[in-house]
Amino acid sequence: MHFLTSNSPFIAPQNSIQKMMLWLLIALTPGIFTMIWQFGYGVLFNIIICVSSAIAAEALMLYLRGRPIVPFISDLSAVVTALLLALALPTIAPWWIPFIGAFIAIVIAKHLYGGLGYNPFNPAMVAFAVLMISFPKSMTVWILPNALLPNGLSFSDIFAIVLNTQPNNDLVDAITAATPLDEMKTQLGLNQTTEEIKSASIFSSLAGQGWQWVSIAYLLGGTLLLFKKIISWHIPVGLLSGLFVISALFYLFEPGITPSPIFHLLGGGAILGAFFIATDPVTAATTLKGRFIYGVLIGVLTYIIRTWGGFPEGIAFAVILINMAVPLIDHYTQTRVYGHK
Amino acid sequence: MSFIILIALFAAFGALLGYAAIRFKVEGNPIVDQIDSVLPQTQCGQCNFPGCRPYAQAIADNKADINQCPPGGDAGIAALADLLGVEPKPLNEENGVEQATLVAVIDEEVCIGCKLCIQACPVDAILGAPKHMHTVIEAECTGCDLCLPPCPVECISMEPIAKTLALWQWDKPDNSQNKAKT
Amino acid sequence: MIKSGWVLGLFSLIGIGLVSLTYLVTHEQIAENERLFVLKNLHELIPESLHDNDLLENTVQIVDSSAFGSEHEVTIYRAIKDGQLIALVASPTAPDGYNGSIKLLVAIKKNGELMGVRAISHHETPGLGDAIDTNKSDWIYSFNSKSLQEPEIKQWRVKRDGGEFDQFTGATITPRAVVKMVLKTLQYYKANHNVLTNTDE
Amino acid sequence: MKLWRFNGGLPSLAEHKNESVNLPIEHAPVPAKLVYPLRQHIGNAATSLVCVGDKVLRGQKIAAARGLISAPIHAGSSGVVTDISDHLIPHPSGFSAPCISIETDGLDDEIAPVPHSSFQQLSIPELITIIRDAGIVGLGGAAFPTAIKLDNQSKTRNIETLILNGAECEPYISCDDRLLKERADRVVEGIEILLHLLGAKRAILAIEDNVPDTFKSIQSAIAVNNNHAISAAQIPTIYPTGGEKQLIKTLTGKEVPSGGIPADIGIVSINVGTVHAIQQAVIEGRALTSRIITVTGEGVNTPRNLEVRIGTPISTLVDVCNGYTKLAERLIMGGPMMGFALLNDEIPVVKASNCILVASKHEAITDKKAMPCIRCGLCASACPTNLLPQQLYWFSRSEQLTKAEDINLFDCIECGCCDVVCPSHIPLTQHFRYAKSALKVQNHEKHLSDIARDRFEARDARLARDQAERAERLRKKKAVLKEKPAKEELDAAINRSKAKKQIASESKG
Amino acid sequence: MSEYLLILVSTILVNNFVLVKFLGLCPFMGVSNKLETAMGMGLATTFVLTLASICSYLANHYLLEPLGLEYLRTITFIVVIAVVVQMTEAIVHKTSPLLYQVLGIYLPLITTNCAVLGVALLSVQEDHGFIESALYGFGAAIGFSLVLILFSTIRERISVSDVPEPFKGNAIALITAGLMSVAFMGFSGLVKF
Amino acid sequence: MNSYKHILKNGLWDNNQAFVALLGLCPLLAVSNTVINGLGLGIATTLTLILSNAIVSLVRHQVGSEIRLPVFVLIIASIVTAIELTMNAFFYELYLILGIFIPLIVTNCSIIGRAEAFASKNPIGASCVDGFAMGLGFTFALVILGAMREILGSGTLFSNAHLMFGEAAKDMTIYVIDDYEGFLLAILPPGAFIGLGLLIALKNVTDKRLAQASSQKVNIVLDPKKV
Ligand SMILES: Cc1cc2nc3c(=O)[nH]c(=O)nc-3n(C[C@H](O)[C@H](O)[C@H](O)COP(=O)(O)O)c2cc1C
Ligand SMILES: Cc1cc2nc3c(=O)[nH]c(=O)nc-3n(C[C@H](O)[C@H](O)[C@H](O)COP(=O)(O)O)c2cc1C
Ligand SMILES: Cc1cc2nc3c(=O)[nH]c(=O)nc-3n(C[C@H](O)[C@H](O)[C@H](O)COP(=O)(O)O)c2cc1C
Ligand SMILES: Cc1cc2nc3c(=O)[nH]c(=O)nc-3n(C[C@H](O)[C@H](O)[C@H](O)CO)c2cc1C
Ligand code: SF4
Ligand code: SF4
Ligand code: SF4
Ligand code: SF4
Ligand code: FES
Repeated sequence: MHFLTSNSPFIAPQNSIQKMMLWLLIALTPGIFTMIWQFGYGVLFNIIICVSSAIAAEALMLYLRGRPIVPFISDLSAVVTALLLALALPTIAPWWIPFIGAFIAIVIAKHLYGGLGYNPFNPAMVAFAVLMISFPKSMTVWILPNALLPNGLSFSDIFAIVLNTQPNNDLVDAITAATPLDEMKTQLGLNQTTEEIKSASIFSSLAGQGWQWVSIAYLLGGTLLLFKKIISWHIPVGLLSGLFVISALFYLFEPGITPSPIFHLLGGGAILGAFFIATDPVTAATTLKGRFIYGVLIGVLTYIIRTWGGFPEGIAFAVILINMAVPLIDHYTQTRVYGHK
Repeated sequence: MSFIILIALFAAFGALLGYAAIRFKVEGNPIVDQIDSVLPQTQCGQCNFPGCRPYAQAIADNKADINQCPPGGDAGIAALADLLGVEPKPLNEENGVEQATLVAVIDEEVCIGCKLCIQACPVDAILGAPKHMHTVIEAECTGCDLCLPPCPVECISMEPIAKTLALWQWDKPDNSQNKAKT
Repeated sequence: MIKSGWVLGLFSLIGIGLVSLTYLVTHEQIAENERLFVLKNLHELIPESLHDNDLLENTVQIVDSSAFGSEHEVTIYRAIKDGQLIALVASPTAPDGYNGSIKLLVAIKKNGELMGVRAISHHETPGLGDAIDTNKSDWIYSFNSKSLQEPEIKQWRVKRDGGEFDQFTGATITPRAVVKMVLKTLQYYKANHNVLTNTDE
Repeated sequence: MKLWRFNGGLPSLAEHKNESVNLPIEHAPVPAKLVYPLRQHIGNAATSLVCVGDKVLRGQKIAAARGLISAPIHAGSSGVVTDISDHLIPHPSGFSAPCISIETDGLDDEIAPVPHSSFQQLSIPELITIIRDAGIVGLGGAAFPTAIKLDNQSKTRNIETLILNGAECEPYISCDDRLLKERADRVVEGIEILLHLLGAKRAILAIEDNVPDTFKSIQSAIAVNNNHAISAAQIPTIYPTGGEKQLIKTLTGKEVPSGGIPADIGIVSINVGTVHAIQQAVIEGRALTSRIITVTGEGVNTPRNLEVRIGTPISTLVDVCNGYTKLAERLIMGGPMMGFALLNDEIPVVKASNCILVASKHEAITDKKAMPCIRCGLCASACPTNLLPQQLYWFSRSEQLTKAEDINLFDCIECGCCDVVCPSHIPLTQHFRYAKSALKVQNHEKHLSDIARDRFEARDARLARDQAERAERLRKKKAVLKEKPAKEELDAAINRSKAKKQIASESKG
Repeated sequence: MSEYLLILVSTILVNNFVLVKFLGLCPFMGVSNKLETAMGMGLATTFVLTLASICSYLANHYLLEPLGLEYLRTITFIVVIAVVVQMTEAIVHKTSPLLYQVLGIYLPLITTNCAVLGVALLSVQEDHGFIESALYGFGAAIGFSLVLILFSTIRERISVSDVPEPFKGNAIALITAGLMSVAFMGFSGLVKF
Repeated sequence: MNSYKHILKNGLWDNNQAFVALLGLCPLLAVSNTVINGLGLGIATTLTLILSNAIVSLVRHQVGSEIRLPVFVLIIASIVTAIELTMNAFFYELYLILGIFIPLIVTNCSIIGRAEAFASKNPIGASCVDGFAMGLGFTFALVILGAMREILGSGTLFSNAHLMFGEAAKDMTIYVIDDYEGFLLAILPPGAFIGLGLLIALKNVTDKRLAQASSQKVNIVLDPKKV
């Protein structure tokens, strides 16, 4: 009797990309719901526009490159990229911001490098950084948390703002503010002390109104990822401890004029970045030691950019900056192989 | 005029460089050895140089391109490109095409022992005394073909090397899923 | 070796000769260009018709960090017509722009009223802070004919801080820095009025 | 007993031992034809001692070891040599290789065994000779000639620990387990022989903790024996704890140096089946002609363990197990992690064959659609050798083989763990096998080209020398003709030729 | 002290010569295919740049200014640099043939690398003193080497990626440099001007 | 002997300094944020290329290898300084914008590159043509990249034309997109890199198309039925 041959191992694989991405999406849901609760429906528009344009861009690029479309779309990586981008954007950004962002992420940052697995830079963060540089005006206005809006914004209000490419400045000024990080930085620049600054309404006990709850929800989702072994602890722990330690140092030495470590951890995108963004396996270091170093470097750089740099939120730039160093980190953090010194 | 000083200074520089050119004169070029070690040493001359080392010399002197050695094939070109830090390019078809390595086999019935093949063989892989049949040491034959033309009775043929388990290679998995369809 | 020396010497002779020749032909024009360039900026604020002196002569350089809050040198140009001081132009530098310092020209009439303000160099973010440029927006014209009395000192702030000047959407730091420095210049003028208007030296 | 943990591994691999482990070992019948590949072991192929038409008896040596590393082969039953030629061998290449074929006569006549009731009477060189002449090779997988393994170490006597590998970590395989259940006493006696031979202080027999009843039977066998140097250890069920290096780490916390052997750290590890074969050779005086093989998988009707004459075609084994089921899809020699698929069932089993897995479709997946590597690092977490498969893959895929070698490609034990955990379904292990074999071929070619260069340069130098000599002769002749040449001229000629010679020798050196 | 630190931070990160100031791009694109060559180039450039900056300062301060020949600055600087480089080349060629081979045509190209002249001219333009000039050259070179090395490691990775055909080689390398430049914009504002 | 047509094609397309040889990138990327800037620098560079190629070609036999580089550099530097002084005198504002990149034409790698690769081996006529072709190719790249970045970045074309063509040209500015918010990336440094990358990819595609087209043509000619 004759048989066909193939190569071992013959055992079915235990995991798939799709499964990992799906878990990531699930882990993001608490954050998304908290965001809707705190900041209104704007985020939904971002998500819808981002995800649909990302899928369109992915399909287009796969088609142009002559790659099979279905298996690569159904791996959901484009959806993850789009979702992470959408969550980083201001919730009342005009519609073309998420649209352009999704295309930059998928076309330039991902497919020009060969698509899934080959991109050296985190696509979502590249898109975010490009948008930030290109459209600083639209990218720095954040809506006030619901708690501070006298009568909230309805679904249709937001719809109008998102679609209106030239929003009425007065209306926008009334409902928007800088993010807590941004405000903190601006006010520190005016020689205010942190105590004075934190008495403003957009701040609250831990960090910023609304922001702290969103961060905590992300923390919840992040733990799920750790638990499901989709990510290893090295990056989030490295990043958060890097950020914590450096901000604590400065906080200890100059308490009045530097925000607290807690503020740094919860006041902006640190948690989202630590669990969902810096952990992007494709662009992160791949050795465990390397991942820890990678995380710490991002944490420290985030603090530097936040504190002395031109951008109030440093995560995105820190991530792509350290992305550049990943091959070098990997090169110098080889594991000790069994039987070697 | 004050710039006379400048001109004098520049002239001094020129003299300095002239001196440096003499003082630090470099002879030989160790890169040739490195290039030579990458070449397959078939010594077949298909590169239009009389053997691998002359070709290596020519490459080092920028007088030959890296894509002229058919026995080395694409892998050889890639290794050269890597060594020299240039872009790899396809094999120059004028030099020939890459083939599986063969060995020469002398038909001992027909061989008249004329010694012509021995003179042609660049690596002394053929044994034999005058008027006696000759034989090829298989392990030392590089498959360069050079012994074929001189043989007056055409008793030499090139045969494929037998596949052995020792030189067997596992298949390389192909990622056809990721490749373009066209 | 010797040959290298004189070949290089020869070429440097030719090269330097060529350049020197060009220099001889052009250097006056270049000096004139540089002068005109500064003048052009000044003339945007003080039309030529308002003075008959050479603005680039008779200037004062001051470094007064207590008044201006920075170590930058401030040049003061004076416009004089018929021996009368008409106005003066100061060139303070606002140190606290979003991306660094902003160089300004502030033209003040003898009576302390502003003739105009211009930003001549800055590093502000394109699209945000660079609205202080005249070709990006008209904002900088809002200083025209303001003075220490009009509006009152408390109103010398951006609207967001309870003052009278507009900020840009999404960018308050830049206008804040400019307003602050213009105010300081006016105050300096008021304090040193006598010295500054004393034209005969 | 304190145990250590090696990196990674697969703790949650489905075991599938129950299918075959419950039936006792059955003796497979002697087939009509036995086929013996001359190379069944690591090292040189054996040389045939028989000619076509020779009559042979069971236990008769039909091929002798050749060279330092090699092992003899013995006939498994009585019969006539019908053929010595190329025949399909059980090898992933699907190649044919020289084999001796014996047509059995059904009598199963045996040459008289030379039993030794007590091994203590034998000197160590005698013991080694017995083991070598019995054709014993490692039955745990690699088929390394056991006598060689033991010989060096018995001389240096620096072995501290003897490890008996009964882990049997691969799914489906249960031959060692069955062996220990039924013949623990023989194994323990074999261990005593080895302790004596090596002068080791202790012996540890390691089995996985998923077979407690086997553990008990071993413990009682050891208790009967009352030798305190021997102990049994239960190790966690994590694939591949049975790998020599992993087992050594688990039991001793030590690591075999890369490129080294266990003896470098005072350890010898031997499979329990091998120990059984040693006991049989020494005490019973029988050469290695049969072994226990697991025949299993959804593709056979009655999975079980068989005692099989080496050389038996697989089809015979399947027949003993009541034939194929409809699900039979793939024929695998070895386990599902490290085994290889065979083209047909006429291929004989060899000394190293421990399992025939007739797999159904879902037991042996056919086409994994590979996606690009997303650098998730799961493979590195699973690698028992602590390699970075993702980087090895990156280099192998792009043919940067020397870079792969630099990051220790050759330490990969091809266990397949990385493959199983990879979410992108990349056939990593296959890439590594490819890269290793391609590198070996490249090195071989490099070696050949170095030889060619030397010969070419030697020839060039010779030609230059010849030419110089010829020129010299010519000049001398002319000089003689010229009558009394001026002295200077002669000197000049000599100098010139000297210079030439020097050039020639320089270009040679 | 802190002002020296500022010069370094500014030249290495904020005003990175390659990514922000656009100087030295040709070797940046040309010798970034492999990590080892990039390191060699980085080293050579660091040496030449620092030296050039110092020499130019000296030439400017002790030659051109006293003689009133500022308009000959470019010529003087470039000749001084060319001589320094040529000497370096001769010495490297003699002492480290491998480094020489690796750097290939780029050692002479360092002369004609705008970063070198740029450093000299900018340093003079910004009225730097001796130590500042040296630091400025050194910082610029470190910034150059840093991005060159990072770039080369990324390019090594890209070269075996599945880059679409038209983008293979220089196109994707430039886009990568662009994205690196995006990342470096994150440093903007660290040092105010 | 190179035919002039070949040299021209080489400079403009096949061996375009910017797109293919990747030389002279610094000024190319730094100054290409508007068309006019690009054009200004392109013209200055072309002029330098022609002059330097001519002179280098003239003196090529007189200069030994050990001082070749300093001599070439000296020649180029003299030419550039002369041009710089002239621009400073007659196009002052453009001179201010092009800034440090005027003196840096000296180190524009493509100039020394052509001097070494072409002019030092060829007679003066061919060298001049080569300089012209390479310069034109470089200017072409500058203008294309400039146009791309200007349109994307600020929605205009030919802004600041008066700096070059005098006050009359002030109206030349075309507002391609009115009330455009501006895609700032395009005029910032990253935009220059990415833009050139995209242009090179575009050239690759075009080359491939051209090659396909020409090989098809050959096929048609060789097709016996059609002949
Ligand atoms: C990339 C970036 C660039 C910015 N550039 C400026 C600027 O040039 N000028 C400015 O006043 N604010 C700038 N800002 C905004 C400040 O961060 C700050 O939000 C603002 O000045 C105060 O905002 P407000 O109008 O909400 O008070 C910039 C912000 C970002 C993120
Ligand atoms: C060339 C060679 C020499 C070896 N020499 C010894 C030895 O002297 N002592 C020993 O205990 N094992 C020796 N081994 C056996 C290995 O250590 C190992 O036990 C054998 O390869 C089977 O291991 P595996 O099935 O885990 O691959 C040798 C192996 C090879 C390939
Ligand atoms: C991944 C892997 C798994 C292995 N599993 C076992 C096993 O379960 N049992 C075993 O006896 N040998 C196993 N081996 C073989 C051992 O490494 C080693 O070759 C053997 O124990 C040496 O004994 P032997 O020479 O008597 O065969 C395995 C080898 C590898 C590489
Ligand atoms: C844990 C995890 C984190 C991820 N984070 C990101 C991310 O931050 N940005 C992104 O574009 N894609 C992210 N992805 C998706 C995917 O890796 C990404 O699309 C690839 O970079 C595209 O090659 C993530 C995927 C996983 C599994
Ligand atoms: S073509 Fe022949 S002679 Fe030339 S390098 Fe290759 S193998 Fe050697
Ligand atoms: S035997 Fe013939 S083919 Fe072989 S190396 Fe010699 S000449 Fe070449
Ligand atoms: S498990 Fe697979 S996808 Fe993950 S890093 Fe390893 S090879 Fe890549
Ligand atoms: S096959 Fe090799 S690389 Fe993969 S897990 Fe096993 S030892 Fe590690
Ligand atoms: S133009 Fe080549 S390095 Fe600047």
